[in-house]
Amino acid sequence: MSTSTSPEKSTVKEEIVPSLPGEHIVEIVSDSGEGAQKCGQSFAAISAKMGNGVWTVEIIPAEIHPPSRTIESASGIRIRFGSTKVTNMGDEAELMVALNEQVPYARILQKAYKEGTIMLLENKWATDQSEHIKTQYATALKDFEARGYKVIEIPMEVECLKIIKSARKGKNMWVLGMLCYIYDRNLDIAKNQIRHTFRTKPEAVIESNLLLLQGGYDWAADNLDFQYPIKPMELKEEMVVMNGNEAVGMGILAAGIEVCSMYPITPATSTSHFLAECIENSGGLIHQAEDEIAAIGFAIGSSYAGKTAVTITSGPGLALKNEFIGLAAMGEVPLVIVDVQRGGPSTGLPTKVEQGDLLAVLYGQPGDTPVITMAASTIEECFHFIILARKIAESFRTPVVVLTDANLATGQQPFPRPKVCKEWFSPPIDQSPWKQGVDPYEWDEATGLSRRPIPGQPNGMYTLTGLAHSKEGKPSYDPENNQRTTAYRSKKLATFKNTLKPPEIHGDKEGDLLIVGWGSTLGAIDEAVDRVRAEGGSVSSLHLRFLSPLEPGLKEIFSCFKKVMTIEINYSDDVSDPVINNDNRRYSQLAWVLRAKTLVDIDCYSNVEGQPLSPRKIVRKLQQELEQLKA
Amino acid sequence: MSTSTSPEKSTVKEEIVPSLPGEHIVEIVSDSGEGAQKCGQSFAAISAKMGNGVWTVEIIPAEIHPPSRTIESASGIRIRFGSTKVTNMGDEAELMVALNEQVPYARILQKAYKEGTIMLLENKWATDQSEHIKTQYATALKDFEARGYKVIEIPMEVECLKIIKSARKGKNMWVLGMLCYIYDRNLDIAKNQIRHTFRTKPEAVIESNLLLLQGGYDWAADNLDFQYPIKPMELKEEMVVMNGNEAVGMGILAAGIEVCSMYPITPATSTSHFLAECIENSGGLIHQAEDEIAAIGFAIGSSYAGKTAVTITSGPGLALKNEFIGLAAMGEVPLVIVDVQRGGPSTGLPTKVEQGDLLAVLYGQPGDTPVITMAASTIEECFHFIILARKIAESFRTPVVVLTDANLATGQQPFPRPKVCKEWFSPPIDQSPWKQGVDPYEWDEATGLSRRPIPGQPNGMYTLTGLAHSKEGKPSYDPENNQRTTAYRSKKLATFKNTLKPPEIHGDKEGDLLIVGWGSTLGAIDEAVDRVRAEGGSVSSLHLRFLSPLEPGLKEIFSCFKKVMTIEINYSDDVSDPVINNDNRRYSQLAWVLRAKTLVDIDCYSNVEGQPLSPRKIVRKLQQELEQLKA
Amino acid sequence: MYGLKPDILVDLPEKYFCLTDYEKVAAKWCPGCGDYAVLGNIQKLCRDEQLDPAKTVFVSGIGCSSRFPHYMKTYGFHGLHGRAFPVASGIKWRRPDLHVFVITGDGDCCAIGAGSWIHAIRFNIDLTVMLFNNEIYGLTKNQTSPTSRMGTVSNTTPRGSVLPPINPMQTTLGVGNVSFVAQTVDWNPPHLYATIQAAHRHKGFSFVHIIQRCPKFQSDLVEQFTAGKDKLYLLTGNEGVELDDVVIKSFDHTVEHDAHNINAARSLAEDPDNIYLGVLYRNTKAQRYDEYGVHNIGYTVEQKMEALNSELNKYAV
Amino acid sequence: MYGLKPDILVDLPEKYFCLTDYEKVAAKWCPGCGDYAVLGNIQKLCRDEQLDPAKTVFVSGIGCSSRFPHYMKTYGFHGLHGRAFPVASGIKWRRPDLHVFVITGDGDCCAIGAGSWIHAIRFNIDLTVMLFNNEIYGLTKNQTSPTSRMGTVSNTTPRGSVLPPINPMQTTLGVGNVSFVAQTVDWNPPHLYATIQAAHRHKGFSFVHIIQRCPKFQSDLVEQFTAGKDKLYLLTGNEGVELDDVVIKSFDHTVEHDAHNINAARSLAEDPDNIYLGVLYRNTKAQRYDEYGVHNIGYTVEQKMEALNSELNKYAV
Ligand SMILES: Cc1ncc(C[n+]2csc(CCOP(=O)(O)OP(=O)(O)O)c2C)c(N)n1
Ligand SMILES: Cc1ncc(C[n+]2csc(CCOP(=O)(O)OP(=O)(O)O)c2C)c(N)n1
Ligand code: SF4
Ligand code: SF4
Ligand SMILES: [Mg+2]
Ligand SMILES: [Mg+2]
Repeated sequence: MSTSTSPEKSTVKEEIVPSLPGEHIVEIVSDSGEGAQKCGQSFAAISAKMGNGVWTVEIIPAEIHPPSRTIESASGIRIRFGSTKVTNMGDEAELMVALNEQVPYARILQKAYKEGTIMLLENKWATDQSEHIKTQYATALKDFEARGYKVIEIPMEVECLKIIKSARKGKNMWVLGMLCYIYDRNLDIAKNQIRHTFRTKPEAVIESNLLLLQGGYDWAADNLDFQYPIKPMELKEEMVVMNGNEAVGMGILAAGIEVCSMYPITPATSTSHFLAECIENSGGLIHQAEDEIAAIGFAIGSSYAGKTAVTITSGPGLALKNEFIGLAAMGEVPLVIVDVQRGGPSTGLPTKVEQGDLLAVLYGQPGDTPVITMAASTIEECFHFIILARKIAESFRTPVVVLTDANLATGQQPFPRPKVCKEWFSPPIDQSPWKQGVDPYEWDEATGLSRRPIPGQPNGMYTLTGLAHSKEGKPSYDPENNQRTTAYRSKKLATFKNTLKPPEIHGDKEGDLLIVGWGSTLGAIDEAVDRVRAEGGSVSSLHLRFLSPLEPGLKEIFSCFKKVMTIEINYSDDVSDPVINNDNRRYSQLAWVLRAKTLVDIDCYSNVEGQPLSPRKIVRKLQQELEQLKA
Repeated sequence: MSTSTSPEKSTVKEEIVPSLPGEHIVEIVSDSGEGAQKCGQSFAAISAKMGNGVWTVEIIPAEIHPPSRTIESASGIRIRFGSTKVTNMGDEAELMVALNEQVPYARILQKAYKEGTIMLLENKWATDQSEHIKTQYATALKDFEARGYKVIEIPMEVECLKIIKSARKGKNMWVLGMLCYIYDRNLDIAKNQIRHTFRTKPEAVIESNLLLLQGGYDWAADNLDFQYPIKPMELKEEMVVMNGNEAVGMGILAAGIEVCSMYPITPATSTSHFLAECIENSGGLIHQAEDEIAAIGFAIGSSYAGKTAVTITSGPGLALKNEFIGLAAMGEVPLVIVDVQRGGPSTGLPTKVEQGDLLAVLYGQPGDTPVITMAASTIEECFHFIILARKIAESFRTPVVVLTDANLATGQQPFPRPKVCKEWFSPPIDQSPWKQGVDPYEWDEATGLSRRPIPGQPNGMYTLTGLAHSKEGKPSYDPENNQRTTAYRSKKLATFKNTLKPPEIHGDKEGDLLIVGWGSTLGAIDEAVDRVRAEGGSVSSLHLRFLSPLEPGLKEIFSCFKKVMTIEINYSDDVSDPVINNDNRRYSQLAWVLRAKTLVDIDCYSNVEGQPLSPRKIVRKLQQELEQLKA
Repeated sequence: MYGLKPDILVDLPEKYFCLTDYEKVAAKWCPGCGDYAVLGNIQKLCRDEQLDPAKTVFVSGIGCSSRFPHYMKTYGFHGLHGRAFPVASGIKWRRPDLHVFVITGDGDCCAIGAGSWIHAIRFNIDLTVMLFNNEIYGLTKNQTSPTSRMGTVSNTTPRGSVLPPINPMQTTLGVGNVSFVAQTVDWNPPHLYATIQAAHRHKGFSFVHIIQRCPKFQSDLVEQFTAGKDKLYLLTGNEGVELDDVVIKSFDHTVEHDAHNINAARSLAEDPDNIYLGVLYRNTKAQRYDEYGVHNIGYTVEQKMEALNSELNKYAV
Repeated sequence: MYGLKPDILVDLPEKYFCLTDYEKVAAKWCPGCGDYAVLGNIQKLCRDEQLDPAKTVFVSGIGCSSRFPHYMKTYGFHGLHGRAFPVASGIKWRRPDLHVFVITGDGDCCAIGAGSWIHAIRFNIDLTVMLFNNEIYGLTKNQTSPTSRMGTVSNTTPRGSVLPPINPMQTTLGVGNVSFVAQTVDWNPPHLYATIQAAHRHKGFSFVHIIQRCPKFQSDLVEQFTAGKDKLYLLTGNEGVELDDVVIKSFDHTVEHDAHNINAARSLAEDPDNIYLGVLYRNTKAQRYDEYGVHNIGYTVEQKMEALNSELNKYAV
């Protein structure tokens, strides 16, 4: 294929063959600050409004302001969209837009492209004043072609300057127009989207962005000789589109939670940005505490006083909350804790995805601290699980942890608009007189459950304490009392587990290989399993939502497969390393828990590359495993 | 048997039959502040000096100053001693001394006595001015006899007042004298012990205490008609006697550690009391930080600068240190962390024993945080493990956690005097020029090990960071780099594990039942196993010192037994509870880890009663298990 | 009522709370511990102010003093070491109807709790805070605290501590938005009572520094405190505490002090020689975070549903 | 040397350190970020004071500003959010030979780090501390910080923050044993340089409050700061910073100030209208914890063995 440095008619003739029919993966990358994300988010929203399935992954630079035209500077977005439901980020992109020739390398490192990926590249660098830049551009161009990308050089800056004075802020909307042409997006919807995006800006800004959109569209129509129309689909029900952090925020509103107590930490913080805008309209407030310990302490105070609160954090913050989680479990305070997992250990990879906090949530607190733990696998679940978590927390008088991750947090996905119902919302606090003679921890022998008095309730006065205590709430050093009360607290998990159903299996109920996953990998795993099953592979998958207690019946399910393996985004030792063997291998986190639980020799496949898993990667692993099982 | 309220010749004739030949268990209980502990500690020291095996357990009130003559007020000590080595607290006591009739109830709750236990009871309450007290006394007396205790009422106060003006401070030494007569202790040794105990006090105090000792001895000789001489043994080697917290402190001196950074917390604090007295003579210092986070941060700073430090804490403090433990693992800073476990969760039972922090240490940190973890099983190991931990920490460039517990912390035991050797002590910090071209994290491919530059070393300059980093120490967001470097840090555990030998088995290498333990339960488990083996039971035991990585070869060892079971002092669900079944049962902490590791169906027997395990309790459990295995 | 104190009447008017409505189990501090006096006076204050026990919450950390809530027949929260402030703030923020008291020790507040202490002062939520300063860690048995005087001999500093103490009043007065700072001693019950009363009545974060005797571990301090009557200065002035003349006369010295003058307050707080009792500082205009905390309280479920729906609309496809 | 600055000479006298000995990789802050100026001046200071890079350690927390150590070719410790003080203290306590600098942000120091901040002031260890106050959380992208002015619009307070800010100098001056407090701005390089130099030369905990521009998230503040030249007062006096006359003349106003007068220092710190640059407070007599930290350093293994043996003797049977 040839490249053009002028706005002549492009010569690309070949059709773009997507990995899967009826869908495409597009990436837009630019220097941080050039608005690639806004462009992509708008494109995703437009596609969702056209009824298409959509999944986005944000490409976020780790530095606040990395030097431009570098790998570190790459900021952008991937959009996978198509005429059916899209559940994950997919494999390599079919098409990408790059605002300079350096930023794509950030994604090349992540193996985001393949031979044949179309690259729409800003060509202004070819004629830059700086010799150095010119050379960089030429070198990269050669490299791209060597990698088999189909590069189309596009005079974005030149074209934009025909419309506006400075192209830096605006090029993104021109690109959006270009993409709208390529994928045959409905321009009316696109224009409305722009109006929405810039709704707080002056009318002039909206106008010029609309012109840019049209400009990009027209230029593409005139100059590109290919298109890949994605069929719009009829929307059968009302849909919403948002990212996981927004969904968590919506869930908080829907749970009727009035206090979100937090300390900023990536990638959890944007939930509080969302809430800061709207929770006050819902009779709630955000409390930004002085640190994570105070944040959870404040939340526990609020919960104790009847206003069940939520605290939101990520790994390093979670580490600080352990002591208070222990108190909440011991004092039986309902509380919702959201942990948006990021790359660890320590500060780690703050903007990248990992599922590395599972064990820390399950076992991080000294002493016996049963904590109900669930993990959302989709953005929709981010919403519904918060509602559920608040209910469980209050019914079981316990802290509940909801795990999400950086992938869910920033990814966008359409899902059916939740039908708001009254039962989701926490009822007003009970201030009626407490029944005299009933103790503040009147544990039910069979279930471990008890009702709690709320300050303000006459007759209910008691002192909550982290010390071992009797059912009256009094400190007790009696050995038998400690044994019994610890058992009550533990029993609540068994009681809760009895309300759960065994998880559903995706695929056959027996076979060669069963994949177990949890959290944001759901879509990628299921898609990979479907692909391999389509080739005749005997593989099924199962995705856990409850991690503590685990959903029931796992051992029976596992026993129907020759091999069981978890797929997770966290660390496990590689058995092919000479120093690693079966006796010293450290397993993935869920695999470890399931091994202890079921005594099945559960293998794991995982990595800590900070990236969502692509179906292709999983497909390869599945094929390999199936082959080995045959041998 | 009869009771006497006057100093007439006691009429006890029966011999006191100890549980095991050649040894006795004595308890001394009093109101907090009456010095029962000092009396018992002196008695233990005297016995140790006579070559006897000794094990003490302190009885510590949970309140600072509980009301006197109440259960809460009980303060005291148990001493098990005999002509052979004593490794645990034993079963019920043969004899007890009580300074009032209420405090024994605290121990009756713990099932510390049996039918036939001799009770030497202060009788002044019989004639107290208060009618209430007189009645209490009479009631208790009846109750004691109903329980089958052989009560001997003793006019302690009256006798002491013959020697000193106020009996409150002094009765304890009179009791010591009485015990010295009963057990035929060497009075010269006893007197030297008193001189040592009161060495900082004026001569007059020493004199009156010596008189009290002699008084108690003489009174007993004149009035008691029984004795149970415990044979003194020849000391084959030099011995020392101390409690576990002192042993940890000694270990810190012996490791050459110059900085102990801590925040007070029961039951860990007394290590710092010990060190505060003496570490300055050894070129070291105690830093009492503003909280536990600052304490470990300060220790890490010191370690980073070449002075490997130790930080000491207990459960609630450990919970706060997790974030910094993650940084130490990520930045590869050598550091020793001692966790003296107490009853949990939360504030729990601060003065009582539990082994409830294992999972929190192993898995408490978000992300993949490999931390080498060991647990001392004896007071001697408390000493040696600190020396070892410092060495491992430096060789493997990693934090090392040493677990002990409240039982070890306050229990006293003689052990061979360590032969101080140069190699234990940390060498002076290296300030020679760092080899140019060597990176600060030049990981060895095979082992994951690397050498670290210490500030002051020319050419070694680097920045330690908790962010994912390259071998140069530079932040790196490269996926492949994160995978590789996480693997290096993990690999150090495998490398370390390869230096370990499989644990030794106590008893046969195959059989019906294998008991696995860790920490302070060693002596009780082994003794119980010995007793059951003596009856022909097919049971062996195995005690783990390394919990992460686990010692090698466990699966093979376990496979030689019909059943494997851990015995621990922490929580596990009771399968006999109707709501608990094999699918929802929560296991003891080590059992859980071993299940995941070996996939063997490991059972567990545990409780959270805050007490050391008695051999008898274990024996019963073993017998029961063996019977079931037969059926 | 025939001159009888209501406490000893059998038939009480509805909703009248007597002392016994606040008294729970007998406290278990050491004999002579200053904490007893505070407990008794607080119970009295609750009675006199007729605080509904069901609407009253005592929040504490961990320490001897922090056992306090267990001895009150009100709601209580005996939480974690150093963390009483965030818990109490969380309780009060959306529950303006509750009377929230904070009990903390010198280790609890000034060591592990220092960060939250500083921020609680700034938040200026309507809490009545009592810092029991015995200049030592009591519960853990005699370790040096940040408020221990230089040279303090304790289990962790057997050769004497090497740093000058943190002065809690000085530090509190150094935080912007400070609202109320007072000082009293446990062994002068009328003054103790009146000071806590003034603190309770002040709307905002009312910080009372209580010099507390710990005969167990700071026995020399007891003497120093109690013997040193002539070191005690009673603050008088408009903004002082309400005291009987007898009490005032029992002081050797009084000092006229304007509690609105922060510089004067600081000088008093920092005087190394004398102890000033009463309200050192009072600022009723300081911003109150709890006023923000309740500005939108009490939405109905319907209102919340509407808000959610309108938010969902924004994300509708 | 023929009038040439040593930096540009090829052959240098042994052990003479040039600027390049302190410069590592190019910093990655936003264009116009105030952090750049501090970095450059610190490198210059290190060179001028001829601090051996191998003996110099920069310790930080987490934040934009806390990236600093990565840009210095010295030893560095980029630790945890809010925890630079204990780490730096631990480094310095037994290593008097090291020059230890602390870099912290307003969130890092005044929010999550507040407890350790207060205690670090009290410990008064010889650390040179630079608080980069941009009145915002930079790294996490625009959240209100404890030092944000009331009404600050940010991602967490879109309708404006509701509390008055913590004033870091006021708070520092409120902690007993405070030793050195100075203030400067990032956009006046000579003053910045001279202030940090004075801090570095002061023995003890030298706290420099740097008003720092964050064009990314506090762009209106930039104007307020830079436009407000007439709000800037230069402090002069014996204990001030060493400045060229040109620099002094560049100020519209100067104020004679006695840095030993803590009350005067507080008044300056608390002035709501004007910004005073220079040393506000200096106390060379404050107790230093690091002096205690090194009193028994350097024992040989033999001495340690002896101490252990004598301890074991006490426990011998
Ligand atoms: C996280 C944590 N660290 C340490 C402790 C141990 N601890 C309990 S109370 C206390 C200090 C008590 O001193 P203070 O606050 O002055 O109260 P006082 O007992 O003197 O009233 C400490 C260190 C704890 N319970 N939790
Ligand atoms: C325990 C923990 N909590 C939260 C964070 C997230 N975090 C990183 S930097 C920062 C605040 C940065 O603000 P500031 O200290 O003012 O530094 P600046 O970026 O403005 O220089 C926060 C909250 C973290 N890294 N660790
Ligand atoms: S130790 Fe001190 S503070 Fe604690 S109860 Fe006893 S006297 Fe009171
Ligand atoms: S966000 Fe602000 S503080 Fe951070 S680098 Fe950018 S300008 Fe500097
Ligand atoms: Mg105290
Ligand atoms: Mg900042």
